[in-house]
Amino acid sequence: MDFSDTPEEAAFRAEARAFLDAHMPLKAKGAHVSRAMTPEDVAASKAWQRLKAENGFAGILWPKAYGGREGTPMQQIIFGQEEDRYAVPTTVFNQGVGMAMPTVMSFGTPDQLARYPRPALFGDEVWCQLFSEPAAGSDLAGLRTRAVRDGDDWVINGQKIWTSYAHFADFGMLVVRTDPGVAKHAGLTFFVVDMTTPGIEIRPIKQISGSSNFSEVFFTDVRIPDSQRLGAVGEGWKVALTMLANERFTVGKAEGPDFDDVLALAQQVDLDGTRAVDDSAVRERLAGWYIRTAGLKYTRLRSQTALSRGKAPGPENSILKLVSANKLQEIATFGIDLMDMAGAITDPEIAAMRGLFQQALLYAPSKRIAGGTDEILRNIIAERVLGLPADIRADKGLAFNQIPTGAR
Amino acid sequence: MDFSDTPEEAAFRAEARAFLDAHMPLKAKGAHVSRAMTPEDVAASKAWQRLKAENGFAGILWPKAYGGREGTPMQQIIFGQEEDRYAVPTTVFNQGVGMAMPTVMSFGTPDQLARYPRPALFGDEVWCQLFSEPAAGSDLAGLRTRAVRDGDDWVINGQKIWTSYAHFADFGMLVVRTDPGVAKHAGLTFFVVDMTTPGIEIRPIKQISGSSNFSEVFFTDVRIPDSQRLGAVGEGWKVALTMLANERFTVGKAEGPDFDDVLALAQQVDLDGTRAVDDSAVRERLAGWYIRTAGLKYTRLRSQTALSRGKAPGPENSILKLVSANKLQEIATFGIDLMDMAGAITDPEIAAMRGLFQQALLYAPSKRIAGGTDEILRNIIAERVLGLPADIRADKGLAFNQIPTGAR
Amino acid sequence: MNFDFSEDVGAMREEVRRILSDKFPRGEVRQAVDAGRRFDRDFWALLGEMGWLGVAIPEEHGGSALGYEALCMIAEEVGAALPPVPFISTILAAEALTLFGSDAQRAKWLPRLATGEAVGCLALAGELPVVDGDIADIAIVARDGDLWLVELDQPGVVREPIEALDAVRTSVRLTFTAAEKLSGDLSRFLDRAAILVAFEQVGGTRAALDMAVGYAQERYAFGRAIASFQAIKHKLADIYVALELARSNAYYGAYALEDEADLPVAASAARLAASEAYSLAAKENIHTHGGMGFTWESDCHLHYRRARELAVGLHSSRYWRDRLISHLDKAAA
Amino acid sequence: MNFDFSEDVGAMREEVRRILSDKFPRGEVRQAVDAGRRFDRDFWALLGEMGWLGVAIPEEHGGSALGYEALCMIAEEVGAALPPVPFISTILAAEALTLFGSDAQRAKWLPRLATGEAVGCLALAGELPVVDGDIADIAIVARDGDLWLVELDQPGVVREPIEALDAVRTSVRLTFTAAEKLSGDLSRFLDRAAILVAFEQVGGTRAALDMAVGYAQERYAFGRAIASFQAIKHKLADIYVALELARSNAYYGAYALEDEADLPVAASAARLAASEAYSLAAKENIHTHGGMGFTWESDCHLHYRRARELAVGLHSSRYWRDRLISHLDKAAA
Repeated sequence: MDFSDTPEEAAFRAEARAFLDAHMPLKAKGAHVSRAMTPEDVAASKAWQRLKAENGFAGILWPKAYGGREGTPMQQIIFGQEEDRYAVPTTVFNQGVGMAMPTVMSFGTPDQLARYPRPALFGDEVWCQLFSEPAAGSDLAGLRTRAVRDGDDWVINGQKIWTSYAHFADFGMLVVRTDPGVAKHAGLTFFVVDMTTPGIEIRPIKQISGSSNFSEVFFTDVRIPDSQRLGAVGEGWKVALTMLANERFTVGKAEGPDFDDVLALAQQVDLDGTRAVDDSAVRERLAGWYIRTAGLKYTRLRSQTALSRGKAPGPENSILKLVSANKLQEIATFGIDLMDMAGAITDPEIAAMRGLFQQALLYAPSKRIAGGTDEILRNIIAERVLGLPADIRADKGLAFNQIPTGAR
Repeated sequence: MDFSDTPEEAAFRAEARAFLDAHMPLKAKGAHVSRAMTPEDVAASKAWQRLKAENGFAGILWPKAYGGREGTPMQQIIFGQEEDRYAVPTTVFNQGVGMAMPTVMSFGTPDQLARYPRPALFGDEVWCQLFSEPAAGSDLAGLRTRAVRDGDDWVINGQKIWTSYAHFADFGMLVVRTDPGVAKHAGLTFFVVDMTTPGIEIRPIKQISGSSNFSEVFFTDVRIPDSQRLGAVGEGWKVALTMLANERFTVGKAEGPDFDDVLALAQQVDLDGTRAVDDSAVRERLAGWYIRTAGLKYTRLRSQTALSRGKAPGPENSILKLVSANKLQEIATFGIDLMDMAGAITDPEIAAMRGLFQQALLYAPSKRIAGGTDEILRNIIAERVLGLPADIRADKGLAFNQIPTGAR
Repeated sequence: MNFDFSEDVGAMREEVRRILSDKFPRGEVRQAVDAGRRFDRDFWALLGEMGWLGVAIPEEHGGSALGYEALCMIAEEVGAALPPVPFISTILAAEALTLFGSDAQRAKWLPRLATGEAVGCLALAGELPVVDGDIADIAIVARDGDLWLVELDQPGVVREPIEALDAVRTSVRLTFTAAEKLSGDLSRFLDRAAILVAFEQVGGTRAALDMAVGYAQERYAFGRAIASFQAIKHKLADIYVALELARSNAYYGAYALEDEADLPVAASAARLAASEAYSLAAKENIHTHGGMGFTWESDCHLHYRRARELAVGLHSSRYWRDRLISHLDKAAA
Repeated sequence: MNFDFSEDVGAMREEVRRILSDKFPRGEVRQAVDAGRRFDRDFWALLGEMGWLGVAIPEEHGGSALGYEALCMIAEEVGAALPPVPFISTILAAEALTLFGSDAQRAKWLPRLATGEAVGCLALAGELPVVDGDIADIAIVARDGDLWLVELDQPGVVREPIEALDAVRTSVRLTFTAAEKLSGDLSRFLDRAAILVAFEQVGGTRAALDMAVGYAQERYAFGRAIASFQAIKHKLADIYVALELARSNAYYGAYALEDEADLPVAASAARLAASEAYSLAAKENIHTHGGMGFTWESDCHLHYRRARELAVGLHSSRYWRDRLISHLDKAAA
């Protein structure tokens, strides 16, 4: 085992650091930002994306033909580690550059390949994902948005949900049902959609925290030319899975209070005259979160080591999200309780640690849901890692329009 | 709410207490006995059962025709509360008097009714239960022991398991498969079997603790006259369910270390110069077990109140066992850890509290399995209390001999 | 022996539940909050008329003296429905005055609290947060282990709304210059308050579980109700177990309100079990709703926020664990 | 960066695993125990010949000096297979002498420990319990914060077998009259021992999970493998998560054996995570086996007993939580 860089890695790290130093300040210690994106934030993200692309740090694994570096997974890891130390703008390009464009590169026509990847990489065009629907969450292939062929066009009707950055997006990656009379995975087709197309309406979703980070996207007689189809008709599930597989590369650390923050809180809080961190019950909780935090950190390093040895990222990312999302909710709850009666105060001007824990309490539930619920992640671990049988399928062998549906 | 007796209840309690005082000493405080039954123990249990029956305390709910009192559920509760205070012999009559005979009374022929209940009540005959099989545990109706009609007899071949007191039992309550060609619940028939019948072989099961409280019972060409059939041919499942429903009345408190014991241990153990009970992490655990212990106690009282108001006992007993079995395993583990390195010692002459916690560690796993696993109990609560749907059935609509089976 | 509420209280529960569900069907509370209707004065007046606010107030002070069983039951139902009225604040203020007020204080305030003409609130943590302090007429204040009465129409009283977890009730920072000392001891008041709040929490737990059960039966995925997946079924079963344990502990608490011999233990256990159950139910109710649970419109957050606010409102679990184990330790010495 | 064992160690692992599984197929260890074969001297001699006992012993003292990665790997495989040999006792005794022994002590004992000619044991808790004390030639004894070497063939040494949790290894009460003081500090030794034992625990966790996974796939109920029920699937997934977290913490511990800068934190985290994972896996392995898991013949109890014995053997988690948080607190001050 060796935590030091190889000479090649060290050289790349120095190059990355020089670039970052030249353009961005280091992060302040303990800084946590969690607020809705403004147009100014988006502009900053675009500018930073362009700067990275121009300096060969945006598409490290991308082909040079699209402006990439054709670098190594280890270089991507190193750049991520370094960038994480700087106060860079919150990115709106994870879905476009990390997930959508690799999918376009897998399934795109020559025209599509000429048109889309480069502007995405250089920060000119933002992409969003149009997969989930109100009745298709964990069971994504149960989606109901319909596309009907009409001459050279397709006409789309239906509703998508949980779309991040829909308002700022230029294009969307859209999967819809083109044949409800066949099995649910077989009747789907994938499109690239211009978000300015008439008939698209975007409505922000008010979350339990009161803010809005996601939107619903409604499609009413939206016409899409067949040239914007990605992959064959009926092949939409395969395209969608390719895109979701790329999500594994983009999953970062969960934002919000982690071990260091709850340790800091326990150092501040006084319990009957002693610091909370000296209390045995507090220590027991802290120790539990530390071994999870450290365990995830070293699991990520093991995974990166495997990646650098040429192995594909495996289901270990399911572990990362499952553990970190639940830990986040536990830490938020504990932090509030540790503040005793003052824990109910959410005002960042009054609450301890500027309301970090109260804020986290209100977004933690989404972390256990978005990108795969706890239950879906446990199924993935059980089935793909341990080789256990799949759940019994009530919809097996049925045409989509024959599958039982509930009131919601 | 009122914890005091009505005048009638008080009179009965006084009567019970006078009887108990006359015959048995009070329990010593903190006494816990857990060892295999000896023939002497069985003799003591029989003598005590006879004494209770002769004094009208054995079959409080039983008809007078069989030697019962025809009393009230509240009287049975009161006698149980009082008897629990005395050092009475461990009973071998729970299954016979509490479960088997009520079932005989529901399904028995006049001859059977004349023959069986009275000797059971008066301690002359011990009964055991022959339901579970190696391949039929949670899925009890998946049992494979076969009975084939041969003239006026049935010939039994197969194996039962987890039978308590098989060696001491005079009779067994036996459910077997008489028709493997129909759905699994439909092909079962119930018998009363004389345990001295040739072809029955009893082998004790060595448990993980090293002791043996259960047996396997093997049937090789065992002949049972049709007159010992209980209920109609094919009606065995209904009879078995009746017997299991009576189990709800007999479930007592789980033996072994409970809150009081772990509190006592925490008062004894020294942690860096202070008593463990003063340690905040220890207090957190203790408080968690206390609210469960008290919650179960008061849930039982609520259930008894409902019973005294004429309501049938509901699925609350599923809660009692689910919570108490898991709590037992947690307490045993914690007690051992609290002893630090000395916790590994099991010798009752050396270990703290005479090895109570170490002993419990080794039988606690069985409490989460016997009489319904954690999973079965959660299913019962989910389905019968909350009204949630049953699991999808892979064996639905199949004849028994068409149901998929595994290697075990 | 009878370990259940009386049949009278059982009959009254039907009525209380019906009135609450008629007035506040699903969605109504959230819509009231969204529309800024933070205090439903009409419904509050109705509660006064129905006598729900005065069940534990002596008859000579305008109460019905139906007793604590009735009060516990109403607290449970209110905890389930979350109506935008200062119920628990007001009954706890009345409780403090009933126990510890002077004759003059009782005569002045209890009749008005019993009818809803006056609203009470508690300031147990210093200046803030004081729940319902924006609309209260009196505050019961804890300071240095004593309880004080502060009349809020006096000069020198300042109430400044602050952001807090609860979505329905408003909290304020409360400052004042004059207060009247009450006679009683704070820990006894906290014990009694904890039991009444435990019933509120039990009600909230039940409501959150009901929501989750309802949604899991209606929501289909993979061609089946999600309630048919064991991951969901067993989680809901565990919440039910927590609810029943909390309810049983709370019932013993209700008994201890009448017979105080075991009050500290009964109160601590009731509060700990109820806080644990409500936290679990509220958080897993959101999770059972999936993405929908994370939307403002799902109403799930009303319980999630309330669960945490109640869990810290009368001190968090640490205080109660210490109180519980200290008493049990002494008793077993 | 490279956060994994070297490829050499990976190749050696294949061999170690093959030898252990050939010699101790499922059921073999329990049968050996039942037959009173408490110490398999032939297999022990083989381990010595293969060089497994001396991988972390310097070459001048008869070791192969392959290093700690190899030792951690072997500990993991031994922890999975539970062979009736005093492996961990002996390597920890050798570790104590390597770190803290005098030249004479090292020269006398390390070559014999490296070949298996001598067996070591640890007496960290006073007289008892001393695991493998029945068959050991030397004991490393902790007293008053110091470590001592006791040669067990001396007069005055008494070893009295006692009943303890482990089914495979025997514990004794050990008394003696003469001991030689070692130079080192106890807490550093405990840290290093905790990391090596953590690998044993990780191996045990993996083995218990494998048993549960295998059984759940073979066992049918209600016409389907019980592994297809989410209650079982998700439980096994949770055990896998605990295993991976424990493994990752243990790997960092292996790194800290070479670079001690972060040793107390790495050791505490490795031990806490491994104790938690093994306890969970061992108990739920029994439960997954249902009634069968509760029989002596199922072998499930070998891990259940070992898991608890290891969890308390180098102090229980309380010690390690204090050590961990004290260091992290200081580091973040």
